[in-house]
Parts: sequence; structure tokens; C-alpha cells
Amino acid sequence: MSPTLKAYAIRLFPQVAALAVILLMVSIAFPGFFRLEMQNGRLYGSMIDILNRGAPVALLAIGMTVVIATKGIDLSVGAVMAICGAVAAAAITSGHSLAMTLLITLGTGILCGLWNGILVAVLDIQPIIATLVLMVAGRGIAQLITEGAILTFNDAGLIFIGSGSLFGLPMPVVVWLAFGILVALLVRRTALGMLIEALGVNRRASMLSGVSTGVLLIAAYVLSGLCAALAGIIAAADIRGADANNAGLWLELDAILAVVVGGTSLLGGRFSIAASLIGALIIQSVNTGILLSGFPPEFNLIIKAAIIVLILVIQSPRAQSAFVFLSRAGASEKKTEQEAK
Amino acid sequence: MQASTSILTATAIDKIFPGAKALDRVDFSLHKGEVHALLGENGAGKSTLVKCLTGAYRRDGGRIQLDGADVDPQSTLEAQNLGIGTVYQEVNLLPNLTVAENLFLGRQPKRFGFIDSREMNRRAKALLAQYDLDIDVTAGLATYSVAVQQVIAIARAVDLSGKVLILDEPTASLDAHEVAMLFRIVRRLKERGLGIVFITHFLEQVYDISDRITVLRNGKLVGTRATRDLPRRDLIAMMLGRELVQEVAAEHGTKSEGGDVRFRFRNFGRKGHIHPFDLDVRKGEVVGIAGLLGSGRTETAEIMFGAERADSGTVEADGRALDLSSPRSAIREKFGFCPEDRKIDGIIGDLSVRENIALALQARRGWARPISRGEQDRLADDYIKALDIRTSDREKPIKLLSGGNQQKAILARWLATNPDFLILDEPTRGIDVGAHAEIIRLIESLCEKGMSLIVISSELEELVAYSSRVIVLRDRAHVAELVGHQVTTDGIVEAIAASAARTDA
Amino acid sequence: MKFKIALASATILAASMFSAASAADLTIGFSQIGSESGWRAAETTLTKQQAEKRGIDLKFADAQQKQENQIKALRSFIAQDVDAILIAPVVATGWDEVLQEAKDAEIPVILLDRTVDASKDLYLTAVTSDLVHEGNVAGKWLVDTVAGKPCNVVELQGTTGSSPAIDRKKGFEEALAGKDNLKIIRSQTGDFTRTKGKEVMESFLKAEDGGKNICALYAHNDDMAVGAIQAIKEAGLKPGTDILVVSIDAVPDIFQAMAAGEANATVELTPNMAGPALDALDAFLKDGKEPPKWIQTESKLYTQADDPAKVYEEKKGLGY
Amino acid sequence: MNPRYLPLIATIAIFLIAYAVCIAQYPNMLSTRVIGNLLTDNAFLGIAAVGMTFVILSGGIDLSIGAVIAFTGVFLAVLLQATSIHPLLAFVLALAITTAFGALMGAIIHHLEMPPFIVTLAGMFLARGMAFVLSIDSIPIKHPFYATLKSAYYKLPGGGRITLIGGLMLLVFALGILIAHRTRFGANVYALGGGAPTARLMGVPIARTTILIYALSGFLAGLSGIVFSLYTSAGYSLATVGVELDAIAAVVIGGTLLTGGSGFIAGTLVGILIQGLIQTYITFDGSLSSWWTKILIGLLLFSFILLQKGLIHVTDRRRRHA
Repeated sequence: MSPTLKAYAIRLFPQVAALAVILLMVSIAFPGFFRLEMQNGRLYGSMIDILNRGAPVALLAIGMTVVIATKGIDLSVGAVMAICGAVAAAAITSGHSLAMTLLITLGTGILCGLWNGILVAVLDIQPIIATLVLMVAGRGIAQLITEGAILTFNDAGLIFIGSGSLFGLPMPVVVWLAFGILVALLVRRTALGMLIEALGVNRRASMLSGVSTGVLLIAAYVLSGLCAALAGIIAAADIRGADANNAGLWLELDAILAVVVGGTSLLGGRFSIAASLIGALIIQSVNTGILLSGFPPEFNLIIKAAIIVLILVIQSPRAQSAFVFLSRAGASEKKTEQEAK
Repeated sequence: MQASTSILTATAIDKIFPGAKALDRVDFSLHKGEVHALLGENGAGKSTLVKCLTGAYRRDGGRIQLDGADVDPQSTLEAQNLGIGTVYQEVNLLPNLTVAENLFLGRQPKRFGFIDSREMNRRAKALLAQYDLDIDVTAGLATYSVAVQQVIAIARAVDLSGKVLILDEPTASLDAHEVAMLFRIVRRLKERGLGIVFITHFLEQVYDISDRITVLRNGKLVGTRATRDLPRRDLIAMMLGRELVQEVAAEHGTKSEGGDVRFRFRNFGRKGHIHPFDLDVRKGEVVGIAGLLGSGRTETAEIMFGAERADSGTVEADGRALDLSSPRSAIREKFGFCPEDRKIDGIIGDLSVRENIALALQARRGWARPISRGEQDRLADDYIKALDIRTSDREKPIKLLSGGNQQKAILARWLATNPDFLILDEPTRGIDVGAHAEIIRLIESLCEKGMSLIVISSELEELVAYSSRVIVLRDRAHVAELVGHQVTTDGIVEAIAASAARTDA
Repeated sequence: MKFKIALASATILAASMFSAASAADLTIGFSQIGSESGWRAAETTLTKQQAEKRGIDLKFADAQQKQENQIKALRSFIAQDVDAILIAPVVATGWDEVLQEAKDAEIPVILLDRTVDASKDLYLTAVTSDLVHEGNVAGKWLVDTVAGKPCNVVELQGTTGSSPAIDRKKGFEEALAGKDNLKIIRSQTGDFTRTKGKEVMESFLKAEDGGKNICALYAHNDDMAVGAIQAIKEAGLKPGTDILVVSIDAVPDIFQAMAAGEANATVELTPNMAGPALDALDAFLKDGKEPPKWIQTESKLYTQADDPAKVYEEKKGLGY
Repeated sequence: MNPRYLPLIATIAIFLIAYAVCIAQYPNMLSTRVIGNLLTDNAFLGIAAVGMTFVILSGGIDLSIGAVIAFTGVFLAVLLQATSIHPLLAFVLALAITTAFGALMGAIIHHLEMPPFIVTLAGMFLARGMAFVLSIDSIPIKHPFYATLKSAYYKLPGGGRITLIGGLMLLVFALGILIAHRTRFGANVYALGGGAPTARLMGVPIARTTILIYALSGFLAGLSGIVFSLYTSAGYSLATVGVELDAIAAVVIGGTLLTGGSGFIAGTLVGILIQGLIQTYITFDGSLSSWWTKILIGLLLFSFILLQKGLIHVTDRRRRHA
């Protein structure tokens, strides 16, 4: 294994392990869990459901990861989802073409991100408050567009994005996988990832090293807005209607959780989009697992809370330093001897 | 003075940080009713000593006696209760609370179980009246000037402790009038029998107020003298040292005067930071900048790099006007800057040595043209080898490296951009003697390659060793330029002392 | 920018509404739950239409599914001294105090489409369908349709704790009681929404052998059924044929599904609750005639035989 | 004038102006009924917001309060339904649980050095989950003691009522103001918000204060839950979703800095009243859809953040040039 691949494997190990444990537990409660079959030219099974239902949170987690890496947070994504879903439905029902509709919707998401980004980068407002504004007002704006009703549409193209399939996978899965890979490639194949991490760890030192911190910050929020727009389109297309009331409700919290479960620190810096996506799948596996196992849904939140607390306590600085201390206690003595020489 | 008047005695204090000995068997004693100046350049160990005395740090050796009894404060709070109060340069009070609340935090007068604000404000007013301060104690602390805040901090510390008062650079951001006010207060406290430790880098203030002086350098005690017996020149020599001079001078006899003038700064300055100055830098030349801390050295560097935007003057390179409005544009003009405060301005702690080295080059190339991993590895390996950066591997987070190696990595960050003009602010601060010599050699080799360098340093022997010219700063202005045979430690000390004397008069 | 426009239009809207108000002789407050489903949106539209037709100034308040907002709205209506209050309560409990206040202020209150858990003298009348009866009608249809064959039923419940969820479940179970061939094998909440209906149905299908084990779906509202039909199709089964679909509400979209043969039956819950309510109110205010405590609306069963395409055309303009 | 009070004065001024505008359009809004309603209807929110103000003053955040309120309601309803214990005892039990819950979150935040945002988010899931587990149905509370408590109100001329819970909210605000400004704990909260390292140097017990702050927030969320159960005579696990956001908005509108260290409990009361006023106005208008509430509150939030930003900027400059 090449060193980079090895580092990658080490980084993702806790998340993959947690996911595996959860899936295993679900499969004990529901034996047919891992079964996959082809039907009507698409894969079909509980695993696919997890991938499919996890699409909105996974998409939001992509943008959220980058925002959190810059030491920020974006509370508005759920509301932006609602806005964009409403915009998409309104655009398609008022006769715009599919391409135009998608363009308008993604543009709306970008605008929302731009608004957040400018508040954070230019006006220097704490990210949590800056994005709170749009979080509070956004759902109202979405309802303004749909006038409170569920705005339904019948455009086959738009519906296809929600429930069609491509390469044997449901479209939402294709969208988040493709977008996740795209963004991951974008940040890792270019220097963006490193520059964002530098900005998140030490904004001033990065600025002094010539990193354009302001532009990067805004770009992070724009990406988050774009992700929210995609998630909003999927959520609307899935049910063939824009539900301004319920679309994306509380998903910002799930997305933040996915990122934190994915091991990216809320204090910014090192991030992994793959880990956040696995984090999103962990959350969705818990949800779907509870539905499948026939467990009453009222236990959903408690189980979710327990899992989060567990993962977070393991990741907390104190627990980690204790862990590092224990695991290195033996090794370090040898090392200091060597360094002394 | 008699030992019986000694109120605080520290003997053979040791403090070891990973990779560096911060204090090496330092002795210090403080008498009742004296002002004792504690001097030394940054990194000399002043604040480490103070922190050991006040329990903020655990000392690794030595003993501390207060009023003849052994004490071992575990925290600043405990030290405070023992009678040792401290006031820091960056006022350690809470700007969001009122003056009275700051004075009485944690010991507010109570009535019927609740804080009696009226009584608290009355007491606060009475307390500050002792310091000739008649202000509205119900106003927020942040509404007052730093000088007033400083007095409030002193009032709190004295009220809480009452035996020893440590003033850590209290005058750094005060004007002459405010300093006079502060000194009136210090003298009054002295008359009350307090022992006062006074840390500052303003020598005239030392001569104005102190009774004795202790000088530290590189974690070691240089000596303790009575102020009236120590001429200013000798004091500066004690602080800046000259042991290395002979050796370094012998090894590096010649230094390049450089070629033609390449960079021309004219009337370059920024209000409140540095007075406008003119400066010419030749190709392949090292221009040293000397001056005591707070003289405007760092400000000069920041303005040249665009970290602070100049509000007057122009820069030209080979006759072409340069845009230095931001670090980004400065980097585009092939400038580089190793800042003084590595932790805040330099390293990206969580990122690896490799990424830290590649950062500036990458930022200049833009995000869309990444330096390939192989290239980064090569870059990192080359510089780790060339600068002898000691790290187990290039993927180690840079925050785990020692100060000297961090410094070299940041130097590597700039060398990787192949700059024409490099500003080094205290490049050898806080790093061991061996690394010192390496960095000096490195600076010389860089300028042989034709790079123009500005080096700011408190280590005069070093400056003398590699600088073809030395600019002397004082009070945020360039006051002297030493050329050719004038560039000696004596010459620099003379220039600093002379300019100081002149403004004192 | 966006906010500026929004603010400007808010002001304009507020101003224009203000000038238009005061014309009507009767002012009635209407506290609606929210707009969580298509049916509810239609109810809002119809209530507004009915009020307009009668020249009533209707004060509309959307509670966004929060009881505290509904109570606030009621109190505001009382403070405004409206002539009557219509309310569609979000939950059954917790209304005693505010209804008592309305009573003290001599403002008649009419409950729409859901009842409350409070003394009957606190409100004038309740215009609702019989929720239990609705469930019963759906259940009877299923019993008749399967005609003795064994049949496993899955149930999509409404929002947990809401009275339609409780009563529609109860009525359905009553209809199935004693019929050993029919068995409810899974029952989960789908929150009355399409998204949740679809998601929960997906897991039902997986959990029951890809749906082969399921013979019928009973959904507490059409929106969940529409979502579930989607899930059934994606599972490669034919809704309406492989799995019978029966639901309640009769919103337009379910008629489309019925026309396409993907849904089998729906029980109408008329969104026109306001019509009978306002009639009763009129009579009460004019002649002091006390209406009965409960005005039951018809629970009509629609099946594929009822020309669903035509019903769809009739219904689709109603703001569903 | 003391600039410390500027945000508070601005908030009060905005409230008064907004109220005047409302009255100009709807004279009925001046009635004692509306004023009584503002107090009664926002009682639970106000009480919880007092706790949130303390948390935010200390530089933290508490996302769990809405869930804790719902939990308390369900807990009380289940307890009173299943057992015959007196409601007062049930109140004590509920408050003990929620206070301990808050203290636990505070302890985790301090000792495990985890961000309050995530800790209280997990706390929110946990509390809501516990409520679901206790009961998913809405359970009526029919204890006669509840009826007694609810019938205790002071009738104002003009038909308005100062109810018990409305009065309790005012009392909690009064106590909150007393604690914030007249106790060492209150001073320590401000000190913590001004900067934890400095506060530590000045002798503030960081651990104890942090735990106490979240315990207080838990206690007040519990009290708010009791008030909410009185308000609706029921316990419902889906109740008060998102109340934490309303509370945060009220705190920010009330002039408290989300960065901590500066603000007033009294400001939060005005923030609550402003939000209530907007809702009342929209109901009085009767044609504005309720989403305008959200948009208006968002706008209000934004303008207050800008206002605070401006004030900080001005004081910073003034000090620099002093």
C-alpha cells in the first residue's frame, strides 16, 4: 500500500468501523438486510435505500465539511434546501425548461451561499450568527414562494432526478456520489484542500503566506449553498412537489453531525469529505435500521444520541490525549532515548 | 542592602521546555521598598522567570522564599493570596465588565446575600482615589484608556496581594504623560514598602524609576547591579552580549556590499505604526535592523510586506513601482517575510512540515495549479536536508517540532518561492546556539546568490556578522544608519544609547 | 437585496390589506394548523372562498403545526374582539383554558375537522367528519374487496398522537375485527407527509420480502399513499394490483393515481368544513339557533369505478 | 450616556416604535388583553430564554431547551396519569432531572473540552428521545391542582389577564436580573464571557461556573416545561420543536452579544415581546401569512447583528483614540 493510501485508510478507519458495526447490528435485527437484487434495471435492497435516503444529508455534508474546515458553520442549509426546492417547483410549473429550472435553482443556492459568505468574510460576523439569519428567514422565504401549499409538478425530467435511476442506481445516489467525488477531486487534485485547511487552522498566518483567505471563505459558503440547492432539488423531485414546511427541516443539524461524526473538528483544519459522507451514511443507517427492525421510531433519537455521544467522546481532545498517552507510554521512552543520542 | 530587607528571594531557578532550557539556575532577589528592573531581550527568560515566581509555570528546580519562608505557589491565584500580584502588558482585566466589577470580581461586598453594588462602587471609588484616579467606576473598563486600565489593574493587584507587585511591561503602549502618572503611583507604592519588579524595554524608564537592575540573557543571569552604578552603555552591552563577537567576526571576515540599488523605499510609512522612512537595498545585500523591542522593528517589516498597508510613500524595484498593498501582492513582487511571532503569524500548526513549506509557493501559483505531491515531497525533503530541519518525517504536524526547526521550516516556505527580497524578523529567536550559526550561514549564502535581505535581530553580533549596513530604530522611527566600519556591536550600542540619550534630554 | 425586496413587498402587502379590511360586517378568525398536506391547503382555500362569498372578513393565522402558535392566535382573535373563531386544532389536548377565555368574551368557537378533548359547552359546534367512521369505511372496502382471501396489510399512520391518526387507526381496526384473513403486519408513522410515506413504505417492502408478503396498504392520508405508491413502483411491483392501496382524504393527486390504476380507493374528507360551519354560525348569530354539537360531514368512498379522471378535473383547482 | 446600555435602549426603542405603529393600525392592540396575552403566551419561551441568556452571556449555547421543555411536559403528564403523587412533588422531580441534565452537559463541555454546540445538540436528541420513549401520544393532565393553578389570575380592567404563568415569567426575569447583576455567580458568568483565560487568572472558578450555567439553563428549561404543561394542560413529545432558536433570536434581538460577555437579561424580555408583537400583528392583520413572522424576525436579527457590530466598531475606535 502506498503511504498516501495507508494514511487515508487510517483516517477513515473509525468511521468505516462504526458504519460496519451499525450495519451488522441492523442485519441481526433484520436478516434480509444485505440482500441486493436487480429489478427493472436498477439495484434494489435495503443498502440502496440507505444510500438513497441519505442523499440530502450526504449532499449537505459535502458543503458543510468544507465550511467547517474553514472554522465556520452553516446553519442555513436546511432552509436553503426549502428555498431551492420551492424555486425549482415554481420554475418548472411556470413553464421553464428543465435546464433553465436547474440553472435558476442552483443559482439561488449560490446566491444564498454568497450572502452567508459575505456576512462571514467581509462583515466578519461569527459564522453561527451569520447563518442563523438565513436559517430563520429562509423557510419563510420558501413558504412565500409556494404560498404555503405543496407545489406539485409533473415534469418527467425533474421527477427523474428524484426517482429515476442511472447505472442501476437511484438518481439521488448517483448525484451525491458524483458530486462528492467531484468536490473531493476538486479539493484534493487542486490545492484548494490544503489552502482551506491552512485557512481553518490559522487564518492570519495563511493570509501572511499569500492565501486569499476572503475569497476562499466565501467560496466555502457558496459551495455549501450549492450543495443545499442540489439536496433541495432531490427532496422536491423525490415527492414531485416542493414542501416548504418540511423540506430540509433540521437537516442542518444532521449534516453538522455527519461532519463531526466523520471526524472533522468543529475548530477547523483537517477535513475529509469521504469521512463526512460515511458519517452521513452512519446517521441514515441508524434511521433506516430502526424502520427495518420494526423498532418503534420513538427510540430513534435516543439511539442516535447515544451513538453520537459515544463517537464524540472517543474523539474529544481529552479522551484522545488519554488514548495517545496510554498507547505511547511504552513507545515514547524508547524514543526519547534515541533523540537524546 | 541587608538580607533582612529582602522580601522575595529566588535561588537557582531552572525551567526546561521541550528542546530548550528557558531558565538556567537564575537567582533573583527583591527588597522591600525597591523598584527592581528585570531586563533582557525577548526570549531572555524574563517572563518565564516571572511565571515561575507567580506559579503560572511549574519550575523544574530552585527555591522561592517570601519573607524568609519557602513558598511554592501552584497558580497565580495562590501567589496572589501569598502576596505576589502581577500586572501584565496586555491588561489582564475583563473589558466587558465595569471598573468596579473588575476591581472586586470574586470578592464583591454583599448585603443580604446579594452584591451591594452601591457599596462596591463606593469602595472602588475610594480605592482608586488612592491612585489619584477620579473616574466613573460604573462605566465599562473598555471605555478607558490603556493607562487607566493599567492603574486599575495595579490597584486590584496591590489590594489583593500587598507585598510584591510585578509589572510586566506596563508601559509598552503608554505615552509620556501616562508613564509619568504611572510612575507617580509606583513611587507611592514603593514608599508603602512594596517590593516592585518592573519589566520594560524602555531604558530611560529604567533609569527614571528603578533602584536595581537584573539582566537576563538566553535564560541565564547576566548580573544584578544598582542602577546608579550602571552606565547605560554597559547595560546595553549586558543585554545584547558580545561573547560571540570575536568568534563570528573571525569566521566571517568579509561581507558583500552588494551590487546596484535594487529596491528603493521613499517616504514609506504608516501613521501610528512607523514614521515614514527612506531605504535603499542593493542586490545581494543584507541590511540589518537594530533597536530595542518596541522601537518599530516589526512595524517596519510588516509595512514592507503589506501586512499593514502603508499610507505614505512609494517603492520601486529597478525603477519599476511596486504594489505592496497586501501580502499577496508583495509575494507577487517576489517578497517574502518570516514573522517574529511564529505561533500566531507563522506556522499552520496542524498541517505537516511538507505543507507548511509548500504553502507560500502554492498560494502564489493559485489553487488551480497544484504542486504535485511528488514535487511537494521533493521540495520538503530538499529543504529539510538543506536547512537541517530535524523532524522524524515530513508528514509530522509542524506544531510538534521545536521552535528552531519551525523557524527553519518557515524560512524554507519562503526560500521555496525563490524571493528577490526576504524580510526576516528575529530569525534566531528562541533557538539553540547550534541552529543560530546555521541560520547565519544560510543568510550569507542567500545573499551570495543575489537575494536582498532585511534582517531584524536583537543579537548584535549576528547583525554585525552578516549586515553590510545597520539601520537603528527608536520610537518607531529610523534614527541612524551605520555603514562600513561603523557596523560593530559597539557602534550599534552607541547609536541606540546616543539616540536614547538625545530624546531623554 | 433579496431581503430588501421582501421587506418592501411586505410593507406594500400590509398596507394594501389594511385598506381592504374593514368593509365586511362580520369578522371571523381562522386558526389553521399549517400547510403540511395538500388537503389542508385545500381546506384553507375553501374556507377563504366561503368567507369571501359571504362577505366575511376572515383573519387567517397559520400555526406551522405548533399548538402554542394556535393558542396565541386564538388569544389575539379574542383581543381583537372578532365575531367568531374557526379553529382546526393541531392536537386534542390543551384547549380548555383558551376556549374558556373565548367563552368569557362571548365569542363562539367552531372546531373544524378535528375535535378537542374539552368540555362540550366550550365551543359552539364541531364540523368534522367522523374520523373513526372514515377508517371504518376504508376497512370495510378492503374486507369486501379481498372477500375472504388471506391478506397482509401494512399501515402508514398519521402524525403520532394526532386525533386522525388515532381515530382512523381505530375505525380501520374495528372494520377488520373478527376477519381472520386480514392481518395488519406492520404499522409505522409517516407523519402525513409524502417523503416519510415513501421512506417508510420502502422499509416495509424490504422488511416483507420485497413486498411479496404485502397484499394491501392502508394510509391515513392520500399524501402518504402517493409517496408509498412511488416506493411500490420502484420496488418493481404494481400498486393497485400487486398491492391494494386504500387511503383517506380524496385529494386530486390520488384520483390521478386511481385513474392510472395505481390506487384503489379513497374516502373523501371534504375540505369544505367552513361551509356548514359558517351556515351554522349564521343561523346562530341571526336567530340564536343553537346548532347540534357535532355536524358530521359525509365520508364518501371513491373507487376506480367512479371516473377518477373526472373527479380530478373537478378538484384540481381547489388549491389542494 | 453609558454606551453599555445602547443595545438595550435601542431594543426598547424599537419595541415601543413597533408597538406604536401597530396601535396606529389596530387600536385594539393597546388593550390590556393584548398585553396580558403577550405575557401569558410567551411565558414558557421567556423563562427558557432567561436560561439561554446566561448561557450565551458566558459565551456558550444551549440547543437542548426545546427538547427539555417537551420532555418535562411528557414526564409530568405521564407521572400524574400513572401515579397519584401531588403535582408539586412531580414539579420538584422534573426540575431535579432537568437541572441534573443541564449540569451533566456543562460537565461534559468543561471536562471533555467539547464544543457546547455539539454537546447540547446531542442533549437535544437525548431529551426529545426520552420524551418519545415516555409517550408518543399527547397526554392530557386533568389533575384538579392544575385547574386551581390555571384559575389563578389577576384580571385587568378591559378583560386582560395577568395569569400565574405570565406572572411567573416576570418573576423569573426579575430573579434572572438579580442573579446576573447582584450575585458573584452572575459576575462570574459575565467574566467567563469576557474571556475564559483572563477570568481564570482573576480567580473565577471556571469549572463550577460552567456547570452551574448549564444546570441553570436546564432548570429554567424544566420550569418552562412546567409552565408549558400548565399552558396546554397536556404533555406532548412533539411540542416546542425549535424553541431554542426562538430563544436565541430573542436573546440576540435583546442586545446580547452571541460572542458572550455583554448583554442584559431585561433585553431578552424585550426581545421576547418584540417577537410576540410581530406574531400578534400578523394575526391581527389576518391576511399576512405567518411566514412573514419568520422573515421579519430574520431581518430583525440581521439588523441587530449589524447594530452590535457597529457599536463594537465605534467603541473600539474610541478607545484607540483615547
